[in-house]
Amino acid sequence: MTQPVNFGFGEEETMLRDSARKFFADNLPVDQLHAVIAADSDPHRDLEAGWKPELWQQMVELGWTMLAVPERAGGLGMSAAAVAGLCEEAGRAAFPSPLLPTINCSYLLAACGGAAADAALEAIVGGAAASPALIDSRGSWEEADTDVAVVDGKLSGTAYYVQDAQKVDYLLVKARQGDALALYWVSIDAAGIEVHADAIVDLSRDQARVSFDGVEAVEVSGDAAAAVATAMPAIWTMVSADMVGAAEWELQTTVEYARTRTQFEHQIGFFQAVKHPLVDAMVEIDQSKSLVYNAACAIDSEPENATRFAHMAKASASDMAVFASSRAVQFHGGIGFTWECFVHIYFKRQNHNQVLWGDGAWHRARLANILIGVAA
Amino acid sequence: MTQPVNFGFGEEETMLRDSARKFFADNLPVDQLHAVIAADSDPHRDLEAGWKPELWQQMVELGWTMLAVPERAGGLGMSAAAVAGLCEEAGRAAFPSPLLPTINCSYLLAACGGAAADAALEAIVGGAAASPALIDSRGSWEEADTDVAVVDGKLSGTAYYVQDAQKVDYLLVKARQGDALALYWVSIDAAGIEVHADAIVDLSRDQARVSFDGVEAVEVSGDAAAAVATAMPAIWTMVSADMVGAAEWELQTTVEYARTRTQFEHQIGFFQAVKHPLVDAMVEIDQSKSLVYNAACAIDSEPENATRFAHMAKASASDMAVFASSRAVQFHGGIGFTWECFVHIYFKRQNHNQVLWGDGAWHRARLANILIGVAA
Amino acid sequence: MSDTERKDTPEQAEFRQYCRDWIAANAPAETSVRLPLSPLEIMTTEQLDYLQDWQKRAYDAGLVGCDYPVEVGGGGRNDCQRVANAEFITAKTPFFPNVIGLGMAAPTVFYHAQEEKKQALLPRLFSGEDIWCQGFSEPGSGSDLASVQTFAEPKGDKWLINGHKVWTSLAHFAEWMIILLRTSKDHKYDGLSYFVVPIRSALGKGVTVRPLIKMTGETGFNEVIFENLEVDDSYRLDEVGKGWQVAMTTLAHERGAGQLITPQAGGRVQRKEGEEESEQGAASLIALAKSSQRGGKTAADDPVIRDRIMKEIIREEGFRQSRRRSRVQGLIDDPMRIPLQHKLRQSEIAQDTAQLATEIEGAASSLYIADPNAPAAGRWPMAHMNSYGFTIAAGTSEVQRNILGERVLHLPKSK
Amino acid sequence: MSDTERKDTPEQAEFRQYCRDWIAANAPAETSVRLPLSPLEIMTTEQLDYLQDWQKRAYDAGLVGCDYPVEVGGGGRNDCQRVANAEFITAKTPFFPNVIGLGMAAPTVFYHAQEEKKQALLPRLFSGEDIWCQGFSEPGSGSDLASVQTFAEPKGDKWLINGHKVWTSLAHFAEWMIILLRTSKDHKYDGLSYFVVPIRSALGKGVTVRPLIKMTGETGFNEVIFENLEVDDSYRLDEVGKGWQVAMTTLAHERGAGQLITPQAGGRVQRKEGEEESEQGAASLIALAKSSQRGGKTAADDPVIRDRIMKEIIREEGFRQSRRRSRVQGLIDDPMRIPLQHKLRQSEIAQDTAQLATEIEGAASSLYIADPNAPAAGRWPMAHMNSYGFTIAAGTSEVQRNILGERVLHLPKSK
Repeated sequence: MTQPVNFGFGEEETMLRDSARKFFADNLPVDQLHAVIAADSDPHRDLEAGWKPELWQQMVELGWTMLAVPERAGGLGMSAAAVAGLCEEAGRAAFPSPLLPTINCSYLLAACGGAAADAALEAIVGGAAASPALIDSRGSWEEADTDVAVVDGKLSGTAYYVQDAQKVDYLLVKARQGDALALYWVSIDAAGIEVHADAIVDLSRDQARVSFDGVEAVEVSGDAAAAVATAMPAIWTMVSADMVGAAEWELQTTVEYARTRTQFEHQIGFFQAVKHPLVDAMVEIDQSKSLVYNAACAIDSEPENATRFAHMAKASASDMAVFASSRAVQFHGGIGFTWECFVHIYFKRQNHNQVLWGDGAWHRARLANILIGVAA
Repeated sequence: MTQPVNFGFGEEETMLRDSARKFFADNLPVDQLHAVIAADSDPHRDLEAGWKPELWQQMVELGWTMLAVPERAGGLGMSAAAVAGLCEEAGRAAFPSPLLPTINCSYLLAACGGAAADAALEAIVGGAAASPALIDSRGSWEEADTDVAVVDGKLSGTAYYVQDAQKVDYLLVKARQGDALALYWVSIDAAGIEVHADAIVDLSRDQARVSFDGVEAVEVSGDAAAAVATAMPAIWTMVSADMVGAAEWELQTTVEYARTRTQFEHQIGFFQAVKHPLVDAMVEIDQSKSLVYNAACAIDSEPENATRFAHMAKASASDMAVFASSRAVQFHGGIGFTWECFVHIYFKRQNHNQVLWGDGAWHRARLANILIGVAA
Repeated sequence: MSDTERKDTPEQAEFRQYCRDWIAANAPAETSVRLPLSPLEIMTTEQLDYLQDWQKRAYDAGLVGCDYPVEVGGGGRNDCQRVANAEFITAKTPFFPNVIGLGMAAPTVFYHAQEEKKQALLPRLFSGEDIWCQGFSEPGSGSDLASVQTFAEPKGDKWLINGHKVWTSLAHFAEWMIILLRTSKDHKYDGLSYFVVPIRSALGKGVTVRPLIKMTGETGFNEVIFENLEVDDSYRLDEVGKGWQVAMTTLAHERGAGQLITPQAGGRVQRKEGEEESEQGAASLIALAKSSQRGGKTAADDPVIRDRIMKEIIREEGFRQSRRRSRVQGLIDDPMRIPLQHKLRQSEIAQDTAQLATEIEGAASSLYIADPNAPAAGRWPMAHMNSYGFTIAAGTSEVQRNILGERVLHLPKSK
Repeated sequence: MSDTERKDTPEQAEFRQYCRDWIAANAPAETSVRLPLSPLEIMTTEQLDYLQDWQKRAYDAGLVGCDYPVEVGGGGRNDCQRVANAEFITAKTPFFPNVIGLGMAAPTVFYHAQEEKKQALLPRLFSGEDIWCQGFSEPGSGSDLASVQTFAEPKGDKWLINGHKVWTSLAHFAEWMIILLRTSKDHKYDGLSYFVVPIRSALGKGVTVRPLIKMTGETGFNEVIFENLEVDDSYRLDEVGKGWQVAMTTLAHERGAGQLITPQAGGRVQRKEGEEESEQGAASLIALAKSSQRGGKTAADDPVIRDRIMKEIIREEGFRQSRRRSRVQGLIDDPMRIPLQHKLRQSEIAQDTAQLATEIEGAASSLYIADPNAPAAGRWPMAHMNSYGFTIAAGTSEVQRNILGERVLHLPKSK
């Protein structure tokens, strides 16, 4: 299969992206965002999730959470390219919501197939938010890794690094079941579930350890490894899209500052020590953005290459996000180091994004296994 | 054991270093050097070694080749710190001579011990130049690696990457002898030896494959692995010293150019795009220089740490040399890309130095084995 | 991903079929002549003759200069050159030798010369019978092109030229040179004028062409010395003092940002099928690593090397995908943002890739092209050195970053 | 590698023994007070009281300010402060709290204030009874210090101060501030004057001190607002319009390049023995990597991570050895070359080390200091953010590179 020249990003996708950009800009501009998520600067503050549930409700009504749900389950079945456009805008807004985990669940459930999985997808179509609970205490979701097991038909154990757990209605849990690995769909309010919020750096998300103590849940796949492998390229691509959007905000905001801030009788953007690293950030952003849409387009029309292209996207975006965030703080100078400057929100989201679902070196190692072969 | 605060680099070492600097500057300034080694630009030119044997003779007479020879063998037994000072100056001059391989042989032979090795050292004291022939076809000198074997008491096989083979009188050959590894001392004119000069990039050195066909030679060590392990920190340190000197030449020459070359109504050193990378080169040079004298001083007075500190020196110097050379060419602009500009001599020597006796990543991997332990 | 996906006009569709047929019947067969890697590296008259013959035939068939008016030797077509180019590239034909003529001199002459000169010069330029070269850089004028000092002094209705141009590719084969000259020392930009100069006929009579030797030991570039060369005023393009504006036309077309599409034919060189793109690309590092040894094991098994190779492969793929994205309306904000990165990115990826290749080779990277045992025939140390040509020439990487910072990010000018 | 290897003068030798004996008998015992990592991070009055008591006792014993003349409260000794410092450091005593007073205010006051003011201010500065802070940076004046706008307007024999200073460490505890003020808008450098200002007594009466919150969520720095604060002319140092020159004295001593040695005592904080140097250093990355998981194996077994840790360890060792080399006559050309790299190098190594630590931690680097499961108690993400304080404050890395390029490499000034 080959990709369409335009990444499958045509008029419809452009309209969706533009309306998302407008929605986020109108409803939660960065000053209001700061008021919502950064009102309390104390690292020991209460672990309440800072977000606007009413905006999330509007997003659901706009149909954004059913974009990635197949039509067979009542979703819109839109392309990964379209979804990437939405995620890029959410990243640009550093928007606090369960959008990314819900989309991730859509891809995982779509990969499961079967009536139970489709019923779960229908819950998402119906407005439910969900988050994957795949990761073990060591940060791994690969192969047989999970700290949740099925005992007497019920889930027991702990899932780690569950994103936006305080904002979702359901969890999609990877659990060991004898020799097999299964995925389970469960309401977060189910008896036996406890959500232990993590105290994290990122202010635009919440994260939790979720413990399961004899929890009844619905099996949606008896082959978790296959479903995860199928969905992973989309999960990597969407978080990369988020990083691209966030980095573009960092770039434009820093450029704007460099055009207005004056030192030594020059706008600081006059100095090549500022100008050239900003150019480098732009070049890295453009590389990552191109790789994101290439990966998205591969998911849509060249699935045999989706994994390799998604590795490239996340590897590129991870390194790019760290660099762009670093320069955004540095070139804002003293003010950039303060809580009142909005840059820290993005710095923290980007450093979180970087380590979500594998960092740059991790993805390069996996890519090398594909392109070179596993090392002797 | 602890190191003296001043790296053991006192008045005597300073005097030696200063006189070496003067000798090289007086006798082979860079324009004359270019005339000696770069007269013919054709990559397919004859493989004659370009050097001034009469200057080498003077260096021998100045005693520089016996600096690293122990007093028991008639040498001066000076400190590695002193020898590093000399090597730094040879690097600054990109001096074509068998100085480095001869010094390397001194350290190897000193590590052998025994009468035969001391006799070989006496040949060096007597003015002979020598080069180690330790490396196999894959570029490795480690453990049992060698493509030379002792058959019926005679050397047969091939040694690769022998430095300055066309300038030396003797070779110090690593050979497999049954289950053991031995070092042999042999005249380069011995029957059965053929020197096949390599066509190399570096104009300031020559290099060869040397084939042995039933060559009679003197065994100077029956435990080559031990002797090599003992001498290697000095070998790494001295080539690193060469790189530091060469890089300082590159820095100063480029700085001088940046102070005189004018574009856009400014000396180009005005522009931070030139100024700041030159500062970065300086900082890298200083780091490497400090690590070189630290390693040298460890060889002299803290041998238990010599290996780790020499790994640090060569790792640092290798990356530094590539960077400093790169910026020297780039900031000389169009002229820096020509044969007539002297910079290419240093660029080529530095890129050769980089891969001699292990590059940066190789040394870091070895250092990690010491500091972290061998990876599981 | 083929250009045919675009909607051809009727004229283009018809012309496309014509090109396809003509190329199928007339493209040069494989040759024993070892073709250079680019037109700028033509070294022998044998190479030149072969490529000139090809350009002439393509021109005579109407596939070169097809969008220029008939009066100046063009084909009088509308937006058809890109069609011919696409077909040449698909067919992997050899390139045209008169690359500076077609890409830079032709549009400049077309927009700025007198009608009579256009008619005299352009047909032989399009046909490749006259090779052209460019006289812009000087020893004292690299990044700062407007500081050129080669002087044209008025002498009756002629000009007397004295000075020194460098980095003039193809000058040893060239009939004509486009040249930026100083006609006044009082004004930097407004003191420049632009000429076309016949240099082959003046060799030994005011013009000396000497090869410049690159740090690799190769030749290819030249320096051209002018000593009291007399040139007729009719060879001036546009007005006295307007040289900088004319040069902008040249540079815009050099960067592919000009109005006229440069005729381009394939790029077949003497290699095996399918090797073209990757031979010096990052992907070829994998094969190199598989055949190189590091620290007692195959370099391709060294995780640090693997990581670095992947970095370059990712950059290269990103570069490719960015070129693709630059044509997708919905995924770009500023249309110049990606195109202006092209030169910077390509040259720096090439440099870092070549540098990494020498590290993969390890000790064997000391061996150069004349050594029979050199890995990849010594190509990588040479590519490493040649990469500085790309990061320096046609706007250094430092100048590229200024351009991007100023034109795309709208930061204040550094100079 | 101890200072005792240097040849002491008879006075120094006697003083060294005195210091050693006194410290042995009087150094503060371990305390339940949790000491901060540096004097600039004193957060509680409990910490301050403990450290002030220690400084006062050391001063009373003659170990602080010992090279200043007796008339201004000093010890009247010759080059003895370094001896006391070395003994403090060897004994690992806690540091002195009045760090800005001792390091920057004291030499500035000493060289530029009226005799009467020196005698009034310096004894209580040395004793630590009066804490000092520094009012240089402003919201609009970071790198470009000479652009400060906080204005002092003459009013009889007093000055009326209005404006806004930021990044004033210790301002919430400080009695006095050294401050750079604008007294003329017509000249950039010559429009500056330098004062000492009593701020504690003016709190709520023209002076407001507010905490600045760092991106880490911590406080520690302050902003200080001046609204019509009246200050007597006798608090001016040196002449009106000479503020920039006075500030140079302050900055030279801040960088350790001034004539007077700053009293320094140890740096014991509330940690276990032997942990000091490496706790946030690159070497501690090894332990972190051994306890972190990456891609199904221990991070310490990942060759790419190993390579990167070694890079930072090598840089850190290089930094340490360069400091050592900076004092070896035979191995330096320009005596300022290494010292002027100190701040740039230290801050960038710390930043890259912290950044690498978060990558080693992987997903767990998301956990912050309040999370009980955070590796290394969340220290690394916090250190990563705090590292920008070091690459920005007291001359950004960009300004440091200018300084090095201009003062050491003698390249033309960029500004």
